[in-house]
Amino acid sequence: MTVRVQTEDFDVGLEINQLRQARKDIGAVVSFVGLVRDLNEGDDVTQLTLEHYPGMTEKSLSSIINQAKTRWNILDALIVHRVGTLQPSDQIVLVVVSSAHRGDAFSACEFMMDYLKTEAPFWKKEANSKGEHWIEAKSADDMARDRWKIEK
Amino acid sequence: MTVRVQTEDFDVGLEINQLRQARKDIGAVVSFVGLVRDLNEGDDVTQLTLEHYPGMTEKSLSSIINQAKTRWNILDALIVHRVGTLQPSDQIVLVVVSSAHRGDAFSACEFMMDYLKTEAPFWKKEANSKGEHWIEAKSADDMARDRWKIEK
Amino acid sequence: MKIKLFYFARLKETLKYSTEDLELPDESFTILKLKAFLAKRGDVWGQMLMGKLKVRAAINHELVDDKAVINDGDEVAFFPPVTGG
Amino acid sequence: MKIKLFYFARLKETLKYSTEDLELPDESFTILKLKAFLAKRGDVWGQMLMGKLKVRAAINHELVDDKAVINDGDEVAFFPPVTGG
Repeated sequence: MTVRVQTEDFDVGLEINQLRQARKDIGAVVSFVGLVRDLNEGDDVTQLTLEHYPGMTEKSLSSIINQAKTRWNILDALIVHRVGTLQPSDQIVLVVVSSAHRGDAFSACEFMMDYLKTEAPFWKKEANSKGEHWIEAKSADDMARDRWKIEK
Repeated sequence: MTVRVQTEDFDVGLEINQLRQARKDIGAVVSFVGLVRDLNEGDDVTQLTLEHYPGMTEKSLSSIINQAKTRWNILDALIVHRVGTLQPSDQIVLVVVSSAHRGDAFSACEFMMDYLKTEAPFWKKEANSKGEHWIEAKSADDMARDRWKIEK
Repeated sequence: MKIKLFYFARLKETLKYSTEDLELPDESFTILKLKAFLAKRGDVWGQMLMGKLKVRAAINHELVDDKAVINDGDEVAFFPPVTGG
Repeated sequence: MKIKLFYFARLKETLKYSTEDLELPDESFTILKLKAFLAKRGDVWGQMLMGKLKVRAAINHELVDDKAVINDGDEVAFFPPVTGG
């Protein structure tokens, strides 16, 4: 179980391979990559700056992995999240989950993203042709997280 | 939208990068990799042989992508499935979906795997220390597919 | 009428056929009637196509059920439930 | 008692503070009481901490609500709802 917050980019293929190592009990690997879009709610995005709370952010990401582990049979999990200044098409976040079976891997990966979006201390500032502004939290993200409180 | 059936291995990182190309409208990429486990229903697996129906298999995979496209807002999708003789920890199948938003990408990717498992003409023959046998279809896979007939 | 037949996986292995060209008496044939026709070839054919095993069929690369009608020139395939992925 | 304070994102930018060491009068302090205490520093503090903006708080890296009690030596943080991922 690994958690990293970094300014550098990440290599999805490499990260998946490192997570798999030489294990032969993995039947399914699900990965999620979040990227900077050049259009957000109608605005042309030129730049995105990500801030975090060193210490708390890493604890929060570890806690999200641990929650996923108690709910699903997962073998390993990785979260890498970038901070600093990013451009459209840059990678922001990577979540990888390995499991014996696909159902657990899919659910755990989506659960981790939904919790990361609403509970991990990261904040985005967007720059477009009109200037800079902090992104507002979306109620859709809260609803995505709250689904997991009722369904299994 | 790409579909490939091949004996050669695939490179997950490379496939994701090719799917992304230089697009700046992608916000989420979800990928699934299915692997050969060294243990299946209590037996030690030494080898797995995959057979398919050339022509029909490719059409079936394309149809699965098209069904996903009508249900979710996805930007691009890829299915690569290997055939021939594989060993434990070998990669069997890759499904990658890109979308503006993560919900669509997660649902479409899982939907495609559930349909692939139950509708695409592939057959697995497993070798273990006791000999060889054809894998039986699982009712759990039918149930996983049938979920999509009621929920959206 | 003439059809092309394919067998896959356990069926191919047991029947020892992967493909064959078949001339059928000129009448209306459904998948079920074709299975019964082939089952007359002997024990193993009856066991494979009309026995306890689940057999799925395709006509021209489309999954069909027992009632589907076969036409001249069709490509028909028999195989077990799929297990890929 | 002494606490360490952190501000993030819009709060940090507007208050022009990222962190500070704060000596509080020796009495029981909740997050709400600390917000009110800081709000007395002036308009922008009141707007940021007691205004329309949603503010979340953490004590020692754990998310807490307004009723949470602050102890001597705690690390307290104020920030907007999170928007990463």
